[in-house]
Amino acid sequence: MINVNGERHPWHAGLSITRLLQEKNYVFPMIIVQINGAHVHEERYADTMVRDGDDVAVIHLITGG
Amino acid sequence: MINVNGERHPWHAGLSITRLLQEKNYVFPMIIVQINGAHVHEERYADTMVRDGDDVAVIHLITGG
Amino acid sequence: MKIYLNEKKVTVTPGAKVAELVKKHKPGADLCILNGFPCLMEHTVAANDRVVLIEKGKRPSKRELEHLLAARHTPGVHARLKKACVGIAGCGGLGSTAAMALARAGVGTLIIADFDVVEPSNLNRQQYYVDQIGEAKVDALAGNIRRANPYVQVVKHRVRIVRQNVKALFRDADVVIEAFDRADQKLMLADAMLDLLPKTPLVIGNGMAGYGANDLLRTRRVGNLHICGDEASEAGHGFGLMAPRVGACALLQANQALEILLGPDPRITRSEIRNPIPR
Amino acid sequence: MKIYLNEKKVTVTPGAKVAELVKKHKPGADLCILNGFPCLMEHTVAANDRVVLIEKGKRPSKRELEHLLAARHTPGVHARLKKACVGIAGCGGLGSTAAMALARAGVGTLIIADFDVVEPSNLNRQQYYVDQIGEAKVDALAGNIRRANPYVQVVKHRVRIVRQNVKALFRDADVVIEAFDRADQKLMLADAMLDLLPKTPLVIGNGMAGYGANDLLRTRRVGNLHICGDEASEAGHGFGLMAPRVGACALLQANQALEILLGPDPRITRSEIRNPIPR
Repeated sequence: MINVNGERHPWHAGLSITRLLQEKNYVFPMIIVQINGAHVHEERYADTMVRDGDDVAVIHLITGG
Repeated sequence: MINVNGERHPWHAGLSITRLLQEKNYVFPMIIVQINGAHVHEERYADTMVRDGDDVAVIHLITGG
Repeated sequence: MKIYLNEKKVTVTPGAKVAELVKKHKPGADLCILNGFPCLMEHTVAANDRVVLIEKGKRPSKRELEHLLAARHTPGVHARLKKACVGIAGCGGLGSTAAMALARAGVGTLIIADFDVVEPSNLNRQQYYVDQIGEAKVDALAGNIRRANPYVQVVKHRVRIVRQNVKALFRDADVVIEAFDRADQKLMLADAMLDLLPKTPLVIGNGMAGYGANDLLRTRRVGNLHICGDEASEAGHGFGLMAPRVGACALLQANQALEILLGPDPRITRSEIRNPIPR
Repeated sequence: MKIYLNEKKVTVTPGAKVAELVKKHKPGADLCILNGFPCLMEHTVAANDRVVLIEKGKRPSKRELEHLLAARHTPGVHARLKKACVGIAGCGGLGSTAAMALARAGVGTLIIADFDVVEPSNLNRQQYYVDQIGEAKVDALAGNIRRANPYVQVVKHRVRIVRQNVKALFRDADVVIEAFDRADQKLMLADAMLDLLPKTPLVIGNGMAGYGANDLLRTRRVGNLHICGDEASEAGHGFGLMAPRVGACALLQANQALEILLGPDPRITRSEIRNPIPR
């Protein structure tokens, strides 16, 4: 089990950031992802694996200011 | 049972506003009280009886602005 | 097809791009606002679009300016706000800040009432300037409003607000914003409004001393009273008021006033990412 | 015993009342500020109190003014904020509003960066005036800050903020406020800050189009990113930005910056009446 934006989400082997974003339906273009407080660059989403127990934060940046 | 600022509170016969404010420990000097949306003046707190099922709102006005 | 170009109805060819409108109607324009939002020169306009073309850095005429201000506002919303009247009871940290925001948002009429003059101790949180020290707050505020949006009608009352004049001051207001500092004055106004103008919503600022603690600044509604603030942090010796937290409370009051005037904004949704929607 | 009178240390008799201080030290003064808060003439002062006496409506000298501004701030807090430096990335609806509030609150240094000029379409929500149309935003904002608090050091950069200059612009800032309009720019800045200045907190404004819906404007922290806004309401054609909601978001950002600089305010408590405390 992992934590995604404060919600519990099931973990499984081979869970990449790309896969997690699909599972959560986070299909937004402008996104920041942090795992346990560490920033993950977009080009690393496919090969960065989430480990069981990780705390994942996703921020969706939107226009307006 | 009555509702006071969104919380349930036990009702009993003879429950005046004055008594209710004591029970809730709302001992603030600057207060507005409404029962079911109707404003109750301070000079009527002692003789205004709360009925079972009433919705009571209490606002405590405080300095700053 | 017809569009509105700089607020005038003009006929354009279907499929026309903004760049073509510039060439034909306003050569030199380098900014296009489409339906209240900046857009690219390659954008294709549609029937009934509102297009505003301006030349950056060039000061428009007074008449053109009003059109441009109106154009940036969300269409429809602007027309309704222009007919609205908001009363501001007190022109200190809450009142001056709420009034400026409502003026910029395009509320047609603001009734502002206060007795005080601008003092140095006001500048740490109120919308006045060093060069306005000594001016009556209502005069200084009306001047600042005029510089921000010259098309707001400002009704100034330099009076101490008391129960006896509340009805006369605010009978024409669609909403009143309570913007006093002292709790006893807040109570006086709430009592008077509930008794004398019971149909007029009153938006109260209640609890905003100190700094931080954003998520305690909430809004609740009790009948026609709308209460913004943390309802707990009382200003006093050694617990001062500061521009960010007082101002945030004031702008929540102004924002609540807009919701009262316009009804809930149907376009605002909950965040899917912060509040995940079950699939 | 010793007190501070208009920021100078003076010796007074224990039990002295404000009225006696006026008679002796500043005849004509009709307003007393005690430890940052107005008090009555009958008040008895205590050792180490900070007392400021002013004559309403009379413009103080520049030197006196700085003391008076400092005096109105919460003691201790003021000294810490004066040493702080906040970076403001973008001077539009979020940046201009946050900057003015932080200047009034007494933050010592503000780094402001923006490339644009003031346009009519900005006035519906940004802290500029009709007579500033055409000025560079950083110049107009620096001027407005100077009129609100002349003792803030403003470092202006009229540049387009790109990844390549983020570190140079904001390396001296204790906190940076993200105040762009476009999502791609917000992402660029967040990425750059996380990579190049990872120890500097960044306060992001995210989701504030439309009006009303106060309680959706929240703040959450993700490591060194602090996100203010509803995280959902994206500005676009027909869904414009308005002064109260954008401004509320900006002031929540400014308020969050103060909490980052000072730590949580220990004096703020939850409302007993809204969130009843179990007895």
